[in-house]
Amino acid sequence: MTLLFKIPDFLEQGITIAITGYVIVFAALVVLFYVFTAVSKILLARTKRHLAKEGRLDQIKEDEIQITGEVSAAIAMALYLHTLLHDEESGKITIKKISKTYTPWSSKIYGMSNFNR
Amino acid sequence: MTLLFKIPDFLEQGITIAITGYVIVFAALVVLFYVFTAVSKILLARTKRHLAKEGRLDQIKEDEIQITGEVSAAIAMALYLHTLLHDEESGKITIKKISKTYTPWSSKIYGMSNFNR
Amino acid sequence: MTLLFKIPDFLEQGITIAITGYVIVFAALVVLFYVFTAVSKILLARTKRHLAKEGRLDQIKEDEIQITGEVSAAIAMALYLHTLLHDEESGKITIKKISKTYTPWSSKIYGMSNFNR
Amino acid sequence: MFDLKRAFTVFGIIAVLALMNIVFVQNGYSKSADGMNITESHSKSIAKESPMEGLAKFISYTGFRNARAGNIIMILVGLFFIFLAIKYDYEPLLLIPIGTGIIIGNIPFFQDGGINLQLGIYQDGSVLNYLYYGVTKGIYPPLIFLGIGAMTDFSSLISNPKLMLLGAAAQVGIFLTFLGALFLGFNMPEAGAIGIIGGADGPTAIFLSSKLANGGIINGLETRNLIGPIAIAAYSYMALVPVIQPPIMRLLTNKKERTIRMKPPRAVSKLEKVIFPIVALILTTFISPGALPLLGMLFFGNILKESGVTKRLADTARNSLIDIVTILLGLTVGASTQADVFLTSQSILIFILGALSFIVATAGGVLFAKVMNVFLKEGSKINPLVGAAGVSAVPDSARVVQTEGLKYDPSNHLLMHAMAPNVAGVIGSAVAAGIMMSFLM
Amino acid sequence: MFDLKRAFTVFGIIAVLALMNIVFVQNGYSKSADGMNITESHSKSIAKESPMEGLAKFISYTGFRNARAGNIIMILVGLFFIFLAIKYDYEPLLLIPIGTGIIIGNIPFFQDGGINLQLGIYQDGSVLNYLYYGVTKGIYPPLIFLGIGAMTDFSSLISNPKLMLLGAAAQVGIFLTFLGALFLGFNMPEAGAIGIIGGADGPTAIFLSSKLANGGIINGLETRNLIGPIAIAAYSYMALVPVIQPPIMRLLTNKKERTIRMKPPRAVSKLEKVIFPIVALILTTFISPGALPLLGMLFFGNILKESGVTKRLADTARNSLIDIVTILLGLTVGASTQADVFLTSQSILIFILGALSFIVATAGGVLFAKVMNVFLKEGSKINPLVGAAGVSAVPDSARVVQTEGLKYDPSNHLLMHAMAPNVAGVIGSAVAAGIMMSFLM
Amino acid sequence: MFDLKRAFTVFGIIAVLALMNIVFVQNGYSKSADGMNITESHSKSIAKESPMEGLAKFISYTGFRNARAGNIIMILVGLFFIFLAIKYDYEPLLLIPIGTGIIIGNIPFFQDGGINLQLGIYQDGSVLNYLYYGVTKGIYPPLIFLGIGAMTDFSSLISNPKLMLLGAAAQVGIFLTFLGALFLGFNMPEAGAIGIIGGADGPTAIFLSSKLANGGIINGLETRNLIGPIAIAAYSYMALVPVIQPPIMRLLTNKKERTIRMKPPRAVSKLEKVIFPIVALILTTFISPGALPLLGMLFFGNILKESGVTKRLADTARNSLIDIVTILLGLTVGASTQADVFLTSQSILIFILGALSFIVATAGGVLFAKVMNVFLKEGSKINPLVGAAGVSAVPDSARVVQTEGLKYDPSNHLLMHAMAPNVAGVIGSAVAAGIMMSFLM
Ligand code: NA
Ligand code: NA
Ligand code: NA
Repeated sequence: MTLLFKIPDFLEQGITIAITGYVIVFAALVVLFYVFTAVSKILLARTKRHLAKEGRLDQIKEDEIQITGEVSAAIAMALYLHTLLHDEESGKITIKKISKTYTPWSSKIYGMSNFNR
Repeated sequence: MTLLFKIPDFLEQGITIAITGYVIVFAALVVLFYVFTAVSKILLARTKRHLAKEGRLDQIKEDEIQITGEVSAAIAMALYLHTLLHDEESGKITIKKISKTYTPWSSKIYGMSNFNR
Repeated sequence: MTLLFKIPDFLEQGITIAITGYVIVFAALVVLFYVFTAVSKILLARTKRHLAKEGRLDQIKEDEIQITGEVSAAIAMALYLHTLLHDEESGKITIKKISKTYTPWSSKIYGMSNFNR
Repeated sequence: MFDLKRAFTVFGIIAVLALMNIVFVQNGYSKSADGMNITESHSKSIAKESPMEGLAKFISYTGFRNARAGNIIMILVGLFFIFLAIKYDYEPLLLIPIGTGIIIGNIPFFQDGGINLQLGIYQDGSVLNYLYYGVTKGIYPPLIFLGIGAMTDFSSLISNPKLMLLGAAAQVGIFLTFLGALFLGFNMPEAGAIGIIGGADGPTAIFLSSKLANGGIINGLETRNLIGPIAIAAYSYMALVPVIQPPIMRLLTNKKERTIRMKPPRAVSKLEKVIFPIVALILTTFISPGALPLLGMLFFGNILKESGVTKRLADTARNSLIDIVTILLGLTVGASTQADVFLTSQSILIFILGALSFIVATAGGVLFAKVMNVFLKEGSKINPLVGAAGVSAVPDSARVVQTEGLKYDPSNHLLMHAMAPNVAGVIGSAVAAGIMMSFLM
Repeated sequence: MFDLKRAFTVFGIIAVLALMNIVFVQNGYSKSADGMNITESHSKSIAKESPMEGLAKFISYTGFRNARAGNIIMILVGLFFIFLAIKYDYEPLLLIPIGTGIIIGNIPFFQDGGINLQLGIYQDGSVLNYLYYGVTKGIYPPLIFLGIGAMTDFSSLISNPKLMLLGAAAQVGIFLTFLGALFLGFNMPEAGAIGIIGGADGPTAIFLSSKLANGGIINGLETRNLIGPIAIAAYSYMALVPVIQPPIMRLLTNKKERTIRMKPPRAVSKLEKVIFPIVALILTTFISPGALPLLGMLFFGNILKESGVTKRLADTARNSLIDIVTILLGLTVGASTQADVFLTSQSILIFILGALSFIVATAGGVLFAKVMNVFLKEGSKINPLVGAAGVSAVPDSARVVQTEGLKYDPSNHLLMHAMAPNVAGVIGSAVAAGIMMSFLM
Repeated sequence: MFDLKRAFTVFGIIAVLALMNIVFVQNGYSKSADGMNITESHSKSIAKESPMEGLAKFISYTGFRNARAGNIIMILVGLFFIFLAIKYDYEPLLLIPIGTGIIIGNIPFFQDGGINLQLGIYQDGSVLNYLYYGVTKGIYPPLIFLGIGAMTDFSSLISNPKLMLLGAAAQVGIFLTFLGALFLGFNMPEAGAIGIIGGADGPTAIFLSSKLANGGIINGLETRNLIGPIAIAAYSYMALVPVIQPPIMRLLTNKKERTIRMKPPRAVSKLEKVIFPIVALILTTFISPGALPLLGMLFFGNILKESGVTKRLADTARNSLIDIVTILLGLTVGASTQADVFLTSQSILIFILGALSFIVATAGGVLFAKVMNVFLKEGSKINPLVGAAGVSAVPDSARVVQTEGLKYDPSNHLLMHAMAPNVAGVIGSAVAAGIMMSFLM
């Protein structure tokens, strides 16, 4: 770690911390990656074993156990678009609802605004 | 309070506390019991007096004023069973609803999840 | 500020504070009054300018830009009356709902009362 | 059933005898003599005790044994508050927690000889004491104002800003009460705190009294802790607004004035509603920085509401947050009326001053409306009843105006007009509180 | 995919090697020698460090390096709690936060040489430490009781007050456990706190132990901090009520008794429901002022609920407020089981005493019901199974009664009757806690 | 109306004259001379005062009199934040509270001569000061993480764990910014706190700066209180992610890369979703115990959500609880920008470093995705745009990815894939924060 210009001591130590730190962040997420790949495989194997016991394994293809998620992707997309729409809409509804709680912090209105939510 | 074997001083004092304490717990709930039996009677008497004033007492039997609560018991039971059902059902709904708030802590999604609740 | 009877020193100072204070409270709300009258005028002028640019100013009368609010008054009144009605009604509903959460602080009932709100 | 009762009588007689005994013994109770003995017996509690001695000791700790007349009186007051709230629907969200708090704060407990069972609101380490910090440190009121801001619609104010002045006029109650309190011998900061009762605004009253009459030394003057009486007075009279205001309104107006019809307010644009809290926040707190904790939060809440993009925050501020704070505030303010602290002659003076301040404030609003009418041309006149709403006491005083107006013209709805001075009154009394802090702290 | 994995192996091997190394090194870890060195190297942290030294230092801070067997055991316990909650639905609202709290509280961290990274619940300045104040100062339990009051319906109690006595009878578990704890060598205040496990009521147990066994000096006696073990024992056994109670109920009753049918309770008027919490608040706290923080809040919540005019406050108390407190309470009680503090011989004793107390309490309730039946005339007899609900553990013990009852007569629904002693048991154990405070503080 | 206005002019002129006067006088205002006089006059406040003197004194307390250029600048900044939030919908839940907080924190008030009116956030006893504890003690961020955990769905991460690495890669912004800050002369702990801006995660930034740059002595080094500038920088750039990221994303990718389509993720079972937070909690905090307060709470929240048996707790955590904390956090972080504390040269440096860190982080994510593609076989390649989401800034950076992706292929929805690194980025920066604490505290 020899640079062209002289760097102060504390900066050198800083570089140590930075490198070590970045490596550890990676390590943490790599470990998570490995563990979760493993967990998913174990769960899949368990499901297969269960199905095998019940003698239904041959009826079902690998693909069907591990659903590709196209459907869920479609749903997610629909939800996303819905959210975008919803957002603006909710803005409007907010205003309407607010105009409705006309009188302010009456204890009676307290009750009402609560009731209407 | 002489026991067969020698008990240390603090244990003797403990026994005092235990006996006194248990008596007082009983006393507290006995007092509540008496008071509430009395309150109920007074309220019943008041209702009767009101009815008498209006000249409707003879039309109504004691039993009808003090509803036996068979109906309320039936309702309670229905609710209990409903709860049991509901519980599992609510579990399912939870999952569905959660899967709906797809993207996480967006301020926009904040708004949405709030809107949908 | 000479009164007929002798008032103690601190009371004289109190009078100073009272007068100054009351003047300032007025000043604060007078400033707000002026500013908001101005803000409203500026916003109105801006709206007119926009309309003028689009060449639609002559089509619209002053009155229409600055809606007299008869409608909003009517709505408010309806809401007010609605509130009055609602209040009593909500009282009734409260009781009904309460009788429904029959069993108390079960974790299971926790979930249920939440679910039903 | 009858058999069972007989069996219970064994227990019952023990209990009743014990209680009787206590009640009678208590009449001869003297702090110096008897109290010492109990303390002594307590300090020996580690020593041997027979069951009867244990029972006797326990009895010395019961409420029956430690109750004073003051406790019983205050408990009755608490019950009365609860009764008012349930029976007449007078500000139940305030009176139920305060009423219950009064009862809880006046359950008698043993505290002689420096023994601290951590029960009372003034005892270190008790739950009530921890929750009471929110009152003594002035934390709850700004949070209440946050929620209020998030539920207040300033439209009526924006559409007819001149009605704002009625909200200023009614604050005369604050300053006259301040003078009255000085006259009755309260010192400067105390008088300032008492004056704010005339603002007819609970959180403002608690906030200012926590700063000016908290039992500490304020600006060189030793003050008494008057938070409890001031808060109770403010809330009591706010709940009683439908009783206090109508006679004064009738006294100061004639039938012709009471039937004046006002032009319906214009519609207010969304932009105006967004600009209002921002501008009002900056202007009012520049003029009276002492009002910052209250008005800063009030307008912050209103920005959350009107911005249209923070609906979920506004919802929480005006629901869970304000509810939680209301519960804790009401409970602890109620409990702070522990008889030995609360039942004093100055509490009575505070209640008298408070009643006067509400009357003066109402009169101030009504009369100023009449003054304004002198300058206003026909068709723009203000119905002077509307002036009464300037005291704040939101929204009850606006409702009173509406009700009174309908009595003399069943088709003249004044509610919308009354909302403007009503809301302005809140701003006005918060500004006044800030001024008091500047002058007196 | 396969290619990518190969690439990751570079990282993977570094990580795994490092971890392996740590785990092995740790076995030879000694606080005196090695610990000092780490501290020393820490104090020099401003000096030069090569990347390898930096990594080494970091590794000395990891959980792998600082873990003790105790941590692993407690983490497994936490996982087991979560498993029980999800799989068997045993009190999930308690066991999930407590279970996760146990895991969080037992993540190992570096704390040698007085270095405070502000992570552990017992380290000043850590978030967990701040949140734990609510436990150690006894603030959370009364707030939980407020929410419980706002969701409890006392109708069954009001309609059949004699069932209240079953709730008193079952408190025998508290007092016998208290004696048992004294016998096993705990001192007076500690024994009082341990006894309350028999009350089968989590918040009450936490409240009393925060007063009597908090590590401070109570009434001249030095106490250990037993809040953690007491709370965990109380909640564990409450979750296990469906396992603990049935055998005892069967042992103490015969088939004829188990099939006794009880008259359906009468309907209760709204007025009675309003009066109940007010009167009960005053009576119980007059008798046992120490119960004020708990019973005051419980009945306050119930007044909010039953008054009918403070619906929004009751809603907030029984939803947001109790949820927030439940989350924080569960988390911190769980985290307070940090292995080095929790895994002691007295914790084991407390667990044994706790189990016995639940058994004794159940037996107490059932047997007292049988005693009452001696005095009750035919037709008014009590099904002694209902007595088991007197332990509180609301509502699980009432459900257990219902389930057991149905086993012997599938049309005999006991749930409604069991609710009365169930709720009375809560009042009873709070009164008992108050008594313990009066005697022992 | 015109008549009335004339009448008001009386008041108006008084007010305007007064204000004019103040503004002009203020220009010649000098702390040493004039300030002293005011203080003197204050200390004599108990003495006699004429109304004019009283008014003069009050004026010396107004915001007009005490305003400095810095206050006005900061108020304009606050207004700009509010404008951005309302007009462009940039993170309104953060910018509205922070913007309003900036205004509130910069309302000028009198504080010469040690007079404490308990108004400013840095004055003992003020409400803002009490609420600010949640920031300075690092309590709010973990509670925010609890709520975030209760609303986060980790499915996308579970279904495609390799995308997790993108969330690690983007944390390069943290460490390079740390070096940059050291280079610019900040000391070690300060530099660590500044670096975390690159984590693009507001609560994490506040948490770490409350530990490392809080104005106290950290590991032997005196630090300045940089919580305000760091928090404002982090939130500002998070709000500006849609402005900052796209140019960098375009610069580092070619059209072919930007149109890569990715396989839709597989469905994730409920069991996997329950196991994930538990395992991730244990693993990440064993590796970096310093991340415990943040990641412990994040995964605790997620367990509440995914367990399926604690729905009501999860609901409260992700609604009332997070909302209340968001309001208080935003308000106090905003108010902490009081001009005299905030407008310093280091704040400017922090803003420059912050901007660079976001750029570096984005580049890090995108470039690492390209590196991964070298090892991945055809059909499994990652669209490098997705790498930009690794900075966290949830969910805005994921939305940016989606928007950018659609520009080059209107049917290529990248949102779901971007969620994985987005969420991983949060974990990554919390781990990094823990590492910083281990090294620097
Ligand atoms: Na007012
Ligand atoms: Na119990
Ligand atoms: Na990040």
